[in-house]
Amino acid sequence: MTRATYAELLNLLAGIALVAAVLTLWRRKLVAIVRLLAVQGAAVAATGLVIGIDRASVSAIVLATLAFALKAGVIPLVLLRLVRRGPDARETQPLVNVSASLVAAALLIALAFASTSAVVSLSSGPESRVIPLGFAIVLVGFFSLATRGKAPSQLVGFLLFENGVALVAVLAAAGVSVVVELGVALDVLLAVLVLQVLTARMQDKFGSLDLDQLQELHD
Amino acid sequence: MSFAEISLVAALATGAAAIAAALAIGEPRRRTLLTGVLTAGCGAGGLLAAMGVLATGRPVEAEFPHLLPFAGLSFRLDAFGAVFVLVAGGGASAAALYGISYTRDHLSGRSFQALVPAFVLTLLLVPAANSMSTFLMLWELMAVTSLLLVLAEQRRSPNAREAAMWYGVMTHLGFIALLLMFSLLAAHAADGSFAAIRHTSSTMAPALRSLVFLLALVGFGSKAGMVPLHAWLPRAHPEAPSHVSALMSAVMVNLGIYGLVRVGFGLLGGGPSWWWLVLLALGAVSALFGILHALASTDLKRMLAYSTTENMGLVLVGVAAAGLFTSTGHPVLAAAALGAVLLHVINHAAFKGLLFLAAGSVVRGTGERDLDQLGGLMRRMPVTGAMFTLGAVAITALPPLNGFMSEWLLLQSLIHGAQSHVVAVAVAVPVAIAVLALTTGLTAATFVKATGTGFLALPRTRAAEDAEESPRSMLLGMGVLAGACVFLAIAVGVLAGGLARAIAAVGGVTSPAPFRVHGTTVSLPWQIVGTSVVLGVAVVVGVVAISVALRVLPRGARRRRTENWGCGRTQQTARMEYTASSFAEPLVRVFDDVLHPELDIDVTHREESQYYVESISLQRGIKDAFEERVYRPVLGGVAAWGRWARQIQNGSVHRYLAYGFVALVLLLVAIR
Amino acid sequence: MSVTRAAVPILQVVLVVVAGPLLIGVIRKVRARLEGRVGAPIHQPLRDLRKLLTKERLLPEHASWVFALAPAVLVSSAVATAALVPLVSTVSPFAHVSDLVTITALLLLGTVALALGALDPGTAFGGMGSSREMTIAALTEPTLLLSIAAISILAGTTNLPAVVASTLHRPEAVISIGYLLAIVALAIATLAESARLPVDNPNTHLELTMVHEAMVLEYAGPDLALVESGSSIRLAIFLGLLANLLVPWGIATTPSVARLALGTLAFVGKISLLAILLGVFEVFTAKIRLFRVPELLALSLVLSFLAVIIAVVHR
Amino acid sequence: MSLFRKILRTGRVTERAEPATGAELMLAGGRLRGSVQVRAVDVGSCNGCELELASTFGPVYDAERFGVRLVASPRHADVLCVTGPVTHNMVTPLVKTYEAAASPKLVVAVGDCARNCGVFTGGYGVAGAVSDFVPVDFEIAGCPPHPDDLLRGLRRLTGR
Repeated sequence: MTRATYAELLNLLAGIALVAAVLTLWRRKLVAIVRLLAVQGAAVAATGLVIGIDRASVSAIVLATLAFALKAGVIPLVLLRLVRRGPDARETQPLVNVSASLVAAALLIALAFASTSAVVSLSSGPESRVIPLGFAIVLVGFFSLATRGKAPSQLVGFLLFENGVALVAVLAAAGVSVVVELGVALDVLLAVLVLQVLTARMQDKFGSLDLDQLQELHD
Repeated sequence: MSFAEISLVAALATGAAAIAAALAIGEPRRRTLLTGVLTAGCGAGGLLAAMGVLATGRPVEAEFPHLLPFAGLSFRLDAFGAVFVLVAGGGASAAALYGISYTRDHLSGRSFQALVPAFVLTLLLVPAANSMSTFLMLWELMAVTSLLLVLAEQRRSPNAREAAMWYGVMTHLGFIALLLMFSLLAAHAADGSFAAIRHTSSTMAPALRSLVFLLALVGFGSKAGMVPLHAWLPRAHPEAPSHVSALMSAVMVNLGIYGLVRVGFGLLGGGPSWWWLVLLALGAVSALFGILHALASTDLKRMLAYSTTENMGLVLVGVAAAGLFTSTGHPVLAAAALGAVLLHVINHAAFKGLLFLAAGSVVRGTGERDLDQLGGLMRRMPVTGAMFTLGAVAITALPPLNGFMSEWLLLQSLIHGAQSHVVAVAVAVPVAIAVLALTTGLTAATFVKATGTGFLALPRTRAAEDAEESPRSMLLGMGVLAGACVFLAIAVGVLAGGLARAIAAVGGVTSPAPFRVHGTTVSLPWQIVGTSVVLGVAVVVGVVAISVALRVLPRGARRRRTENWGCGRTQQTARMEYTASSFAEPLVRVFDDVLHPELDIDVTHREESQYYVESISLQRGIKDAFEERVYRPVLGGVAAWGRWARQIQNGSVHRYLAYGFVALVLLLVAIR
Repeated sequence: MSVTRAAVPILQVVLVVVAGPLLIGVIRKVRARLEGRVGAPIHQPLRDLRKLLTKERLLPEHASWVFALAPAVLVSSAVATAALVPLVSTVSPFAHVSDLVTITALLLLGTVALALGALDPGTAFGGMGSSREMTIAALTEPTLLLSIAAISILAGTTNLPAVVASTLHRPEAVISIGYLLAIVALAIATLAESARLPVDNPNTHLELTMVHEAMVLEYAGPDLALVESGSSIRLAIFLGLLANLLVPWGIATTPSVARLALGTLAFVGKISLLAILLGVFEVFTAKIRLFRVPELLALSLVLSFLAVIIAVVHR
Repeated sequence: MSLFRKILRTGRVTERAEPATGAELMLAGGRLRGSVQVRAVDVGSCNGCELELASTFGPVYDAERFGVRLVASPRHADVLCVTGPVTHNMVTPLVKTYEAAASPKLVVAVGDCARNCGVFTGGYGVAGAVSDFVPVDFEIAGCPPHPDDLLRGLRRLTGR
């Protein structure tokens, strides 16, 4: 493929990933949020795939495909089961209301672009120009991790964060580190499974996944 | 002697004559009449002088070495200052005409009548000051005269005293900042003249330059009502007599902008981009904060005052943009932004003056300032209503009136500036655009609220019901400014040359071809004129054509007046219609994170059962977040410090002697 | 040539004045079909307008000249916009003033005029409608201007014909993420500005859920005809603008009669396609609560902001 | 998507209408030909007529295809479909509604109650028939009238 289309493709995928992250702040339905996460995972993995194809490195392609299966397939499915088990299917009480968190997201994106300008100017490859988008995903993910009230949506926030890290890693190391990335993804999966068990326990104990109630237990 | 010089001298002479007349003439009616006319003449003179300077670009200079001890007075009115003199002159003449019959009844006193022309004179002279001492003296005079004018109605409105106190304190804090700033500048220069300062300012240490800029930001920002130094503005402006409010809100605040540009660009010759990013942030916050409070407030004049904060915020954004573009090497865009700034200063003076005069005429006609108590004035005060509507359309930046032109120019320069390759700019500017756009939208809502609930619909109180139209001279005063709004929209191209000279005169911003944004199809003066004329013609012709067309319809000739459709309700009263508060409620709710509306409802039940309600009273107050969060803690801290300081001196002579002794010892140690 | 060039604005105005009501007709038809009904013929709205023009003119007892003037201002601002924007052709005597900022301002003028007209009679519903309309309009402005800014940064100018032309020259620009985001944001803003679902329900009969309808409850006869056609013209302009920004192909770049005819056909085709899509979309969506609307608009704001930033960085 | 499948499965449910009879009466000088906006006014009905009126505009009878539309305000309406006997409380609203509509305007008395108080004749709450308060141009009989009759009546107004 030509350099122009290659760069455009990278932009498109990263952009989709970021938009998905923003949309998770907007939607209230947990199921929809998890679907968005799947979309984002797909986009991130696809980025790795594209880079692999561009580099024509078989290992990268294979690992990217694995990552795809993991990010767009396994993890979302596990989460969906978790949500379906849960009593309340919507994110009811985010600590910051939706409009405000969307505006905050806009500012975070601006911050991401402003702060990574040095990295962008470092190398002139098409990959490095997309890094700010990945960084923005990291920030947005962190934000929703910090401000969401329900355990599943916090999990999603954590996974958004992880996807962002993965994207940045893939772009920065231009595909080579898919191994590392896959490792990360794997232990994230592990973490998800553990958390699922925990939340299931919470579920059975307190009949809800509201973290504020845990707070009450504490004091 | 050039035309500009002659008319300037004439202006000063008539101004002095006005003061003399106010003091000399005994019979009140004649006093107000003559003073008003003379003051208007003084303003007109200033207007002509400014036009002369703008047309030729040749400055007017005057030196009076011995008038003031040590420093002397030195004046130099260049094209940049002339823009502000233009504004001051125009605004002053309109306000003075308006004042003739506005002040006749209860403000015809000698002192008040004499203070107005004095205030006008300071407004005309401040932009002409050419040395530190001259500038500070005139600045202080301006502050004091306006302060006294704010106090003029203290007997009638109890808030006036408190407002005056806020104003006095804050304006003097600002003055201290300016004093420090100028002393820092002058310390490095041969003497206090601006020329000398400009000459040496580039050799100052960067840190010092930044300190100077920040001090200027505080001093001039507080005058321009910049958040968080705005607290005095929504208090003082509404409390002054309306034509004085118009002068303060339309003219005096601009001088804050004048000072900031003069120091930032002229004396310091621009600076690093972080200065301007700070200014950009402050300007954007001022714009948004101001308009949100304007939206939420139902007091007509307070609303207008807050909207002044908003407009100054927009202007500050423009100044900041100009600075950013200069520091990142886009002189052309910088020129465009500065042009937008000057144009908006002129436009804002026109429509804000008009709106304040109209508000004054409402207050005079009804004795009410609260929009929730007004309504239906369009049919009782038709001229005032039409004037206010015109002003509202202009301030909402709707085509084809003048407000649109300057906001268009500002947005253009920002949108093209967003293409900068400096990331800081590329990220900051879109935020500014968003804020600007949101501000425009909220302005529309705010002034639909003001016009719609104040002048349209049914009168909500007796006061509004038996309102009567104001006398001729007041309408004339409004008419002048309304005419200015229309003229500035149609003939804005006429100003282009003058504005270009003004920008050139600032120094610090150098642009090969002012107003020409290369690499794009925007070539501003041409297009502004084109736009304004095309849109004006299109809309007006369209409206006329349609109205005529409707008449030739089979049944279009006459309308049948019918009762409002109230869903068949047997009786409808004004209590059923939306009030200003209810109009603004949805937006207030959207922005409650910023406004923190406090709602208290108390329901009194009948004694027989709690299910029967005697009465329900609902109170909604909106406090200024900055006063709550910033001012109160600071004032509290100061008070605590004062209490602590009191312990030091308890009146015992021994302790005072001890202080002296300790001081002496320390001194000896120090100089050892 | 110059004759046809001068004819372009007139052509466009005539086109939108006729096509606007037809769009409404198409949307209603699509909805009717999906609801299992036959529905009124597509030209029904034109019939309604013709009839309304022959009816009596009413003036509520407390209303002033504002009420009487508002519809005229609404229509003439919409018509002026239609003359400015490149719908059929990018060449027109007004090409140099046809710029995105101006367009938004002109449309806002219409909104404000109608809002004032609604407040004038002093009825409860009029006030309610105009308050809600201004709320939505105020919150939509930033999205409009930012998405516009994004597009104009990509094209290097805010002049609409130039933007469309540049898209014609660089078709690959359309698939760039920045451009797409800007278009999506603009689409959301369009829904909000032209009072369609999910922001406002154009054919509700329940006053308390009304936004735009509540404002026009007092208008009757010819004045109502003006209001209706004014809002339909606005819809046509918005859809046409959206279409020409997304797929400008077919628009006339030279003022020859043949190209203009082609451009007209292309324009009609595009907007009717969009109208059908809109109809389908409206069947599948419900109106969201008034206080959820800000969230939707905040989302569109973020999207447009993202578009601007991407446009700046990846230009 | 399930909704979409449903739509496809359902298809068109509107019944075929008999062709327009040549003998339409053209009220208001035929100025309402092809476009009639209806405002329903319930002045005390038992809601039987409302149900029928609603189903007339529903999918099965679909009056809209003949250019008839229900509107939210008498200002927008050409025809007031008045249902029920006029109760004391509804006299003023009825008259106000009539006043509020712009001429040419027609009043259609829908159902027997509207025509002649029907079963409610002489009821203590009943002030009289519709024609006692506003000029009635056209009547549709039945208690309640069948949607077919309503459709036929409305079609005679639009002339289609």
